[in-house]
Amino acid sequence: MANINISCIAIIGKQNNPLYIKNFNPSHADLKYHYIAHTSCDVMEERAAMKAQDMYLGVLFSMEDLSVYGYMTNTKIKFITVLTVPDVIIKDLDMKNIFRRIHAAYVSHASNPFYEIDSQKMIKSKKFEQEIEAIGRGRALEGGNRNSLTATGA
Amino acid sequence: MTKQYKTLGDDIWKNKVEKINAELFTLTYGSIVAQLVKDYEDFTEVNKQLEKMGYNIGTRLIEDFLARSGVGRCQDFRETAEMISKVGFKMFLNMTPSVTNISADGREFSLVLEENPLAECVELPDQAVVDEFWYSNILCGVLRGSLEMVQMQVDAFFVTDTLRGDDTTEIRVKLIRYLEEEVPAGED
Amino acid sequence: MIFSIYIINKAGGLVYNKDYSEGLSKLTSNEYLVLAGTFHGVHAITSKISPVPGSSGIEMLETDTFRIHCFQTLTGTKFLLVADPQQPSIDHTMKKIYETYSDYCVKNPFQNPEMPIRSEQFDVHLLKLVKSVGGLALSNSNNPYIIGNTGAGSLQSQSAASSSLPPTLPNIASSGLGLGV
Amino acid sequence: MAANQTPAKLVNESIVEFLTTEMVEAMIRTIHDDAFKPGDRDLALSNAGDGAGGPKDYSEGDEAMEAVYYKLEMIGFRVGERLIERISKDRMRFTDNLDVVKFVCKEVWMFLFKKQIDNLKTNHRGVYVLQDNNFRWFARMAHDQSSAESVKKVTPYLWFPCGILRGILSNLGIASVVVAETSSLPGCTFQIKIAKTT
Repeated sequence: MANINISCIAIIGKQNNPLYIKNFNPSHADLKYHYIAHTSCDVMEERAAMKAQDMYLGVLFSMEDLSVYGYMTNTKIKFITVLTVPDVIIKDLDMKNIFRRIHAAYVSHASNPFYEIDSQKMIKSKKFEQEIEAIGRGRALEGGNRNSLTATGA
Repeated sequence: MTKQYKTLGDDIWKNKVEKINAELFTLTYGSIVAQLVKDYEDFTEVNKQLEKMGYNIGTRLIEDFLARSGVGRCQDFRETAEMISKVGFKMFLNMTPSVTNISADGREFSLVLEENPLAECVELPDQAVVDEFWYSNILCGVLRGSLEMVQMQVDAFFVTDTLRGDDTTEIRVKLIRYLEEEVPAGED
Repeated sequence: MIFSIYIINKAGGLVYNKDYSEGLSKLTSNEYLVLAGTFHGVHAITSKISPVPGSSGIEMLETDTFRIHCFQTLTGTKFLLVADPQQPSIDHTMKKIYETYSDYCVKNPFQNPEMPIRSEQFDVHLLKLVKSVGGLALSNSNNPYIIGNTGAGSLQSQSAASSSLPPTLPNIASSGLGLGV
Repeated sequence: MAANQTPAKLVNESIVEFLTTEMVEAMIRTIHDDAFKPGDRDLALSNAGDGAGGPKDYSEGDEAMEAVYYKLEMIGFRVGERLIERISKDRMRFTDNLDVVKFVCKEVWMFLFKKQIDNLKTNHRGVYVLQDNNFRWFARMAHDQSSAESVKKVTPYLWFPCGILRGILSNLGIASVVVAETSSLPGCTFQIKIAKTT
């Protein structure tokens, strides 16, 4: 069982506009993640066009000590999770679960009647922030608490 | 009395009600509120409009309530409170707010909503919090409208709302008077 | 057997009347209004002559050949049911009439409260209700009284078409969604 | 399919009926209120002008009703955008427009009206006609089978679902115009015209 160390979670809008970027790993600059997120978009579009009945798009690419995973919803919202590469193998199932939780958080947020879905504005929501925080930190801090998270997707 | 109403409410919900996914209701209400905010650009006015919509709904909804529940007139306002919570809310929204803070004279009570299907996923803009906006104000209108049809003039208003950062969501209902002259003559 | 249903609004105005039996003498529309108004008044007064305060108004009038039952809602609407003295479970029927009224008059956005009821859906569902409680003398006749103002054919077919909701759904994948033009 | 095992929350369908009825009436009321606010009106008119989206069978040229149309359609649009976000969450990716329209006919209709669309037709060039022989929201509405007056009365109630459909498609990246028509009540048809992708 690996510890999954989430370095960054990013949400990218339909027009490849950033909606939300959260850095969990202060050893890398925010700017780097912006760059990664930007680079990921094209890769994700390609993947989604090629295969992809599944929203989970797997590892998009790796750079230095980071691996970048992607997920794209039916509504063309892209989720990116950047991991610090651990010593052991990351299971797709674990990653899918992380993305499902991000997706659920996004759907709740988008349901808010005061959020303008087409506005392309960055997401500003305490509730959303807390949920992303929990997903990011929860994984990084409590490696032992895996079962509760993996069980749901089975 | 409370128990009996609970049984009645549960029974109606289970057996006499055509049900539909709550999300459609939640999203529709949210979208109406958003539209009113856009139209009036003033949260105080939107409060008013929502209450008015609720009132109009209440005057119709009461017939559905009476026809399905078959209940008779309440003996007093305390009984009305129980009826609203255990039968009314249950039958329409599948929830039972608790009745609290009944005044000594029995002419005021609070409904505390532990959940609120109207407000699921809602986060208020900061200005709405500042401007005393009550997102679910339609409920107050529904209470006023439906009670008026059974000859009770009431004042109903929100005192707290978790959407605004309060710990609870509470509606206060005050009986102003029984509209005696409008009680249909020759009632059971 | 159920002969007729009348609905009287809060103010004593007749907002609906329908006969369900052949051979009833028809009243003029003015007589119907007078009947409603008079019943409304007498109903109110009877509750006052009661020896015990807080009595209900008239709940039933009886003759050799029929009874008039009255049910008044808490909102003040009266349902009058003219029925054979043998007609069973009047209370239940009244409740069902109220439900039908709530569904097809109150929920009809085009129905103004307290105004005369004009709704084919209401007619159809009320007729169905009368049938279901065994209130109809001739179940499949082309009884002119049942039909009221509308044509017989249209109403019957309407009744069949909109008869509540089909419990099973058509299998769209195989048949319903015929794609093509 | 359902990854979240929590059963869907339910409410009494009556309150949805009461709410949609009152919504239509409330929007008609707001028109009187903002007659002095020219901004909204301009918007309403420009929107109605940019396609076949305007009221079809309603007294054409009636500015007030155009504004009501715009509002109800927008309310529906926002509902549609959010609805699709929610109900497509655990679904596989849509393969093409037809896939989306079929989803609308089955799942979306089921969600909204507890039945499926009765018939779907397409010209294979971006026009889809969805026919519902017994539109649920007409069930309680008094109507004579096809009198022009009935059609006129029920028409505003179709603007909201038109908006829902356009919202759904829009959030899936499909620009469209949706109009509804009803020639024989209680049936009605929704026509979706998908804009050509550039």
